[in-house]
Amino acid sequence: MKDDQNGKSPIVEMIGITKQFPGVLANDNVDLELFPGEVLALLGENGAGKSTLMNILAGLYRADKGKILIKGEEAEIDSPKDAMKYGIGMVHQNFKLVPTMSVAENVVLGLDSENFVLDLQKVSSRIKEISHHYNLKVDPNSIIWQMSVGEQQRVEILKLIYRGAEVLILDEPTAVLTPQESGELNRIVKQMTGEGKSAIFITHKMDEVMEFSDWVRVLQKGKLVSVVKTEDTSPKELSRMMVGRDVLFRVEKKKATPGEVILELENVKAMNDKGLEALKGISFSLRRGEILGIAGVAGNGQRELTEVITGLHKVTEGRIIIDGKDMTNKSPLDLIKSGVSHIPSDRVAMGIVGDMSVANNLAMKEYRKAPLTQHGILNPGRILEMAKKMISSFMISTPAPYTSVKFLSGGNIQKTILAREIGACSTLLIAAYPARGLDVGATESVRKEMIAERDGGKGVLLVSEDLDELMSVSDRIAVMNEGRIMGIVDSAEADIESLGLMMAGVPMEEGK
Amino acid sequence: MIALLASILAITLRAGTSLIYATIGEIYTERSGILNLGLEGMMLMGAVSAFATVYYTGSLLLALLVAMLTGIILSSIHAFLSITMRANQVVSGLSITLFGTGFASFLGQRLGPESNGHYLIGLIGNKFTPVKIPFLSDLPVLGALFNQDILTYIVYLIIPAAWFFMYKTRAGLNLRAVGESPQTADAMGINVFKVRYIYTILGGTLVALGGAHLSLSYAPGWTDNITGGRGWIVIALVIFSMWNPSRAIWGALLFGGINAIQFRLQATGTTISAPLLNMLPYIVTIVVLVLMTWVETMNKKVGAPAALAVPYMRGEK
Amino acid sequence: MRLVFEKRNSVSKKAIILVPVVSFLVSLILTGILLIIFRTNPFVTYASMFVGAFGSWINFTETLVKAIPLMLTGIGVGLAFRLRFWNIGAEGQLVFGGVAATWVALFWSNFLPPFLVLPTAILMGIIAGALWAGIPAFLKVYLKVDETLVSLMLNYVAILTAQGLYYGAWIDPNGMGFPGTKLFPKAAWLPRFSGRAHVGLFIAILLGLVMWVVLNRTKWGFEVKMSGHNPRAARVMGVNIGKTIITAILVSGAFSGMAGAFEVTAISHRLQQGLAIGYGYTAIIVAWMAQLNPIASLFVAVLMAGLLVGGDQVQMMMGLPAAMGIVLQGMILFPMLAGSLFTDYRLKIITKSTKEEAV
Amino acid sequence: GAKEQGAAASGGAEKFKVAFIYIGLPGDLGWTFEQDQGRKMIEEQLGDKVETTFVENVPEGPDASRIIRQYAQKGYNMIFATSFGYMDPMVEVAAEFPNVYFEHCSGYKTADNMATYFGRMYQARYLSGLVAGKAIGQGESIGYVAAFPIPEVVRGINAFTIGVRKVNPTATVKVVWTNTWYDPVKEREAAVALLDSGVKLIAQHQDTTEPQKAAQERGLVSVGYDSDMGKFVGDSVLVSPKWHWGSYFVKTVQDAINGTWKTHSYWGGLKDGVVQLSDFSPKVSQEVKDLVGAEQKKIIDGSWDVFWGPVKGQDGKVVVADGSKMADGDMLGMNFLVEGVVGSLGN
Ligand SMILES: Nc1ncnc2c1ncn2[C@@H]1O[C@H](COP(=O)(O)OP(=O)(O)OP(=O)(O)O)[C@@H](O)[C@H]1O
Ligand SMILES: Nc1ncnc2c1ncn2[C@@H]1O[C@H](COP(=O)(O)OP(=O)(O)OP(=O)(O)O)[C@@H](O)[C@H]1O
Ligand SMILES: [Mg+2]
Ligand SMILES: [Mg+2]
Repeated sequence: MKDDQNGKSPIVEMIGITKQFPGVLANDNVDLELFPGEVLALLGENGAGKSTLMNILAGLYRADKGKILIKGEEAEIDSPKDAMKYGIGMVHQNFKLVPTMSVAENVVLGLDSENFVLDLQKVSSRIKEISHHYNLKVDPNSIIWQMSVGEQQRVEILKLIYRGAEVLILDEPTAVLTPQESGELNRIVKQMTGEGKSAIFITHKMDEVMEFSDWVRVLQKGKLVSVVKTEDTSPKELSRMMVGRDVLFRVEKKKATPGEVILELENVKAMNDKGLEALKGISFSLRRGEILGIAGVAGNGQRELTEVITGLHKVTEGRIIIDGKDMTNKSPLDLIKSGVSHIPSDRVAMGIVGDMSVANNLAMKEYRKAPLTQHGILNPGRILEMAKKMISSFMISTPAPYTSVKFLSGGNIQKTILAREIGACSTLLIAAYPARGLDVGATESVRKEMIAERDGGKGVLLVSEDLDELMSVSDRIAVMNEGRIMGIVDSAEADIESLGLMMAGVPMEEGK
Repeated sequence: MIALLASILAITLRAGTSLIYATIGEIYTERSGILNLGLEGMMLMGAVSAFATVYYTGSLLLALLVAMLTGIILSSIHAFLSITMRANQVVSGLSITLFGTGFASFLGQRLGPESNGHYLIGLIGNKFTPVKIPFLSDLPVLGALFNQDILTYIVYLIIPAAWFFMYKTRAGLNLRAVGESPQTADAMGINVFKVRYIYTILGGTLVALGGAHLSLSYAPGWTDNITGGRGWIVIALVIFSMWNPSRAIWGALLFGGINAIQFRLQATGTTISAPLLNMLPYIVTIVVLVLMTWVETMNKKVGAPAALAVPYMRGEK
Repeated sequence: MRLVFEKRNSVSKKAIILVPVVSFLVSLILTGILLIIFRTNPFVTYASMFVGAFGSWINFTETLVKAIPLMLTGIGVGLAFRLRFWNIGAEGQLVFGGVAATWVALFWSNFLPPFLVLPTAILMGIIAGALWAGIPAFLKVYLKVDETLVSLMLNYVAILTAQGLYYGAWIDPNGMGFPGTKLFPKAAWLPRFSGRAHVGLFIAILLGLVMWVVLNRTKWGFEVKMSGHNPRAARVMGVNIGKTIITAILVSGAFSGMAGAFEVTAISHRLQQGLAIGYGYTAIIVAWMAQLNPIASLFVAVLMAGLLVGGDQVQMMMGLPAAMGIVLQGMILFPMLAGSLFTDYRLKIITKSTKEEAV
Repeated sequence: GAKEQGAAASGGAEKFKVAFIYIGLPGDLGWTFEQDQGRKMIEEQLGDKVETTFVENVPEGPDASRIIRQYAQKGYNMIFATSFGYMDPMVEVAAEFPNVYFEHCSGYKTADNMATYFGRMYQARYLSGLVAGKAIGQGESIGYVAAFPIPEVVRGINAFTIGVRKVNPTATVKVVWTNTWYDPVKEREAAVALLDSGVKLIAQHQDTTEPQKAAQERGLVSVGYDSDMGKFVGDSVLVSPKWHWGSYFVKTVQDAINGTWKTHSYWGGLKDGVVQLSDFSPKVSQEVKDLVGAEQKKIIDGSWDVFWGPVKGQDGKVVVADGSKMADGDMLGMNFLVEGVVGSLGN
């Protein structure tokens, strides 16, 4: 048994884990150690094998080779149930929640320890206790599909605590969270490790790694390439370990040269799916050659905002003017035709058709026009040709252009969407959380592409929760709170505090 | 008027019993994410096996058990094909219907005594008869509820029990999760395969009981095609009940009730054409579903289990 | 030791050919066992089934007669299923198509020039089938009403409507009160080319090919694919999902309606009993076995028709009850279904010690 | 027995091969059952000279044509098609096989090698109506579960009603249409609806015994049809008008063997024994039996028949005037209901 230099012995050891997927060696003889009370950060590019390794530990996948020791003893983990017995719980990258059920129901799902006749009242009060203890705001009676991603994330954590997990595996938990929420989460993890629990943390955000982890392990193409103590390394070094080159955290950009107004919203109001007013009179304008960032905690109307501009959502009042034309409540197709592109927030559900090939997904905007369609007939050869070009210019890593896009990793799915949308964009690019879940390398390229679009004379609307990203990429930042714009600031003059205040609902005049 | 209502209620309940058994069975199956279109065949097999048993042994209880066993066997085939072999559930179900329809008819022609040319048709066996519940059966109109056979009384128990099990117990929660999101259920330590097997087979058992009710009580005896397409109606009733066992009764009552009413209308000598009246149950079912859906969508209630008819394999997108 | 299914890297070419062949053999063996139990020689039975369906040209034409409606409804149903629209109303759409064609043949013949009677009848059949399918489509798109139930219920309504007509209003006045309309005028007869096999075959084949091209080489086909696989994404990409569903389902119903029109104009030459004999349901099997591919549907339809025709031989030649023919149809499908897994997966045997694989 | 022979014996000495096309199962206790009884009688009476086979559950319409043709191709000498829906297919095939004899039940199209056969069931129905009319109180009503409004069924309802009203002038017959020939559950439901409306007796024109069973469960009596349903249901079935095809089958097959067969349209009645009244249930009194016997005699000796005037329609208007006889052709296309029937043809 190995020992930490502090004399602690690892609670979890994975030794020589190998996992082969058809055609890919996802994990190649990987070792891992986790010590009680510590946080291990697992890093790696998209597709490096992080999720696979953790899925093995959580019992969802089965390793081809290798063994797992828990508290020094060899453990047979054949199912998530087994893992739970060993106190291992995982928050998956794609949430494992039943959308039509309530929080309480999701929390007790699959638990044998509950009474056969469920006492949801009791569960609710236990949930409230936990929420109180960790300061996690969750209403046990809410239905999952009506909750924001941040709230859903909290439910996932709650599930683990409820089950008494000792080892928490968090697969990119902050990818979908606001800075505030991420802070909250990290605080909770700190609190838990303080209570003797330990955690494995997968993330692409270097500052989080530096701030919250004790150890870092880096995977590259399935292999473990380095193990370092966090205090002995730096973000720059970590990125180099992952990608094999230096990565720019702050993309460079020239000063903006805004042209004529391309998008104008006049007092736009809209309802959300639940029938409540989500946009309460939004007005702003965006010029060509400019990136307008939309900051705010998710669930404050950002989704509705992007969707009214792209025609997916009805406006109840107000006007939307694009390139001088009134486009209020026009169909998505009309907006596509006027050159509006859209990188949706939920990339798998709204951005791609998973069962169709990468090439077809790349063609999903251009197929209506020549040269892909002539006299109403699609030309698959031309589609393939175009796809190949896009795949190489956007460096999309796919086995073949005709591979189903669902088999690509998150980063590459996002690149596919980006390639398509940028290809079709002539006036306006609406990008919602475009770098979410991407590794540092991919994030860098996405940001660069957006700036390139701006420099190409298009207007870019960038919705993000990452204030760093907003401040480095956009030219101006509008802050949304409860369906209103709290204020618009020049990003050069913006500071985190005042943005944070506005995000919390304090309008600009009062804040300043 | 009261007598008319009572008689419509009585016949509707009797006619509805087999539909309710099968509807609840299929609701449970579909809730686990498995679509079983083999109902028609399974009901027929349940009916023929139950009647053959009662004819030879005289034991109604044994007949029910044999029918259940038949349901278990047939639904196991469907479960194996659609869960383990991940075959297309629609085709698998239709194959079960083909197989069951044919085999039931075949057995009906082979199981009888030699003196009857080996036919089961026309033979008389033991049957369930209505049992009056004292006092309650004397109530106006509702009295009809309490002059039914045992299998109908069991339905009264099954409906709330099925509802309670599905919405108030741990097992029911797991079941619903498997049908909505097998990925989630799997990650939460629920054995998706096992759950699907269990409820596909449980559902099949109830469906076969529905068939047995036809041959042991409602139309005692075996006649070829005794279900007359009721297996298909059940598919519709499952949708109609929005996958909620407590609503199974309304669909069965509506459908059966309209049928009862149209025959009664004819018996009064109405001049409305018979084909038109015969269509009524189908048309009314559609109309009511449209109205219901309209109300439901305003309430944002949910429909079919999200993973219905989608095979599950761990780690596959 | 455990057995697990492991997804193949790519669909194996060998498997694509081997799997159906092996499954079919397994089917024959299983069914053979059943036949032996009922003291029937399986080899003779299979031989007579095969001969009955494909053994001579004339028998083959009879198989084609059944294959034509299966081809058309199979293609139609397949199109609906591509959109995850569970149209199980092909039976009713077929019947309604037959009713509409009959209407033209009976009542328009005097007003139309003879060469227009047949095309008009078929066109009306197509329109009627489309409209009948349109009901669940509109209800689904505009009111979110479940299409399975509606399309199923409309089958019964269509069949009863047809019955009401040929037993009532449209009954042949010179038919001694027998159910059935009077015979269509010759102008409304779809020509046959051999036996009862009619030119509908060529139209069905042509439409199968056209449908393949439409699905794979046109914008609309592309949109159908997108909408079927991920409607939300398709909407983001500018596809009008409602419109796509409605047009596709109208087309789907049109295919079945055409099948109905062919049945009355080519085969029975009148509207009578025997139009609704389950083509619309068998079409579902056809569509799935063909994996919703219209060209494959053509072949699968011929096979299914062969199975239906051959099934009758089981009783005519082997003296088994008609029911046995149906049992055989079901039995033959089971192993085929089970086998479909092996084109995408292979069986992997994992033992504790080796954790390695066999095939 | 017979079925296996059909396949096995084809190699033997030159037998006269006869095939039957059935709409349902020989075990349906109804229509097909009786046709099959007739087939068995051929085998019994003609013994080694013939070989018979049958195919069951053949849908009416286009499919039938294939089946009939296949028998003709396989060298069957005579083919019986036992339902009206086989008419056109049979005409089509008969034209292709001039050397094969075709017999079609209940149709009206003939050819040189195709004959039709049917029976005057209305005569037996009338007699059963007498029994029914006597079994209920004066002015009470009877329920009649009917399949489809075709002349054969309508004729049956009318004849039955005339019989009922002959002995019970104010009684009525309520008709419910199921639009099915063979849906046991539906037919039962229709019967129950009639029973609930207060009828005192159930009669029917379908191929299952469910309406009879439903009546029995209410402690009421019924009149059967097709075959002697009393055998299967019990004494509550007072009597059943039934088919008896055997004699006709034997004769026509024998004619064909002898080479004396000529095309014909056979419509036999009580006289020929093609239609009969089954044995009475013990519940039927001797007085009623005598009455039926007397009426039966009149019909058999031709001194009276059911649709001889005066016959009044539902609205009370005279349809067949006193002293005139309804022609066979009119009877075959009958499409009105007589006085005393409650219900409509719906067209
Ligand atoms: N279910 C699966 N089937 C087949 N191959 C898979 C599967 N899951 C993962 N892989 C393979 O394993 C490799 C590692 O994937 P994994 O999901 O572990 O990456 P990751 O490091 O989590 O990436 P990301 O940062 O994008 O989440 C992938 O490149 C892929 O080829
Ligand atoms: N069934 C499969 N067959 C082959 N490769 C697969 C399969 N499933 C996944 N992969 C591979 O897995 C890799 C990543 O898979 P995974 O599902 O972990 O992606 P991800 O990055 O976690 O995606 P996301 O986070 O957006 O859901 C991809 O590179 C893909 O090639
Ligand atoms: Mg991952
Ligand atoms: Mg990822």
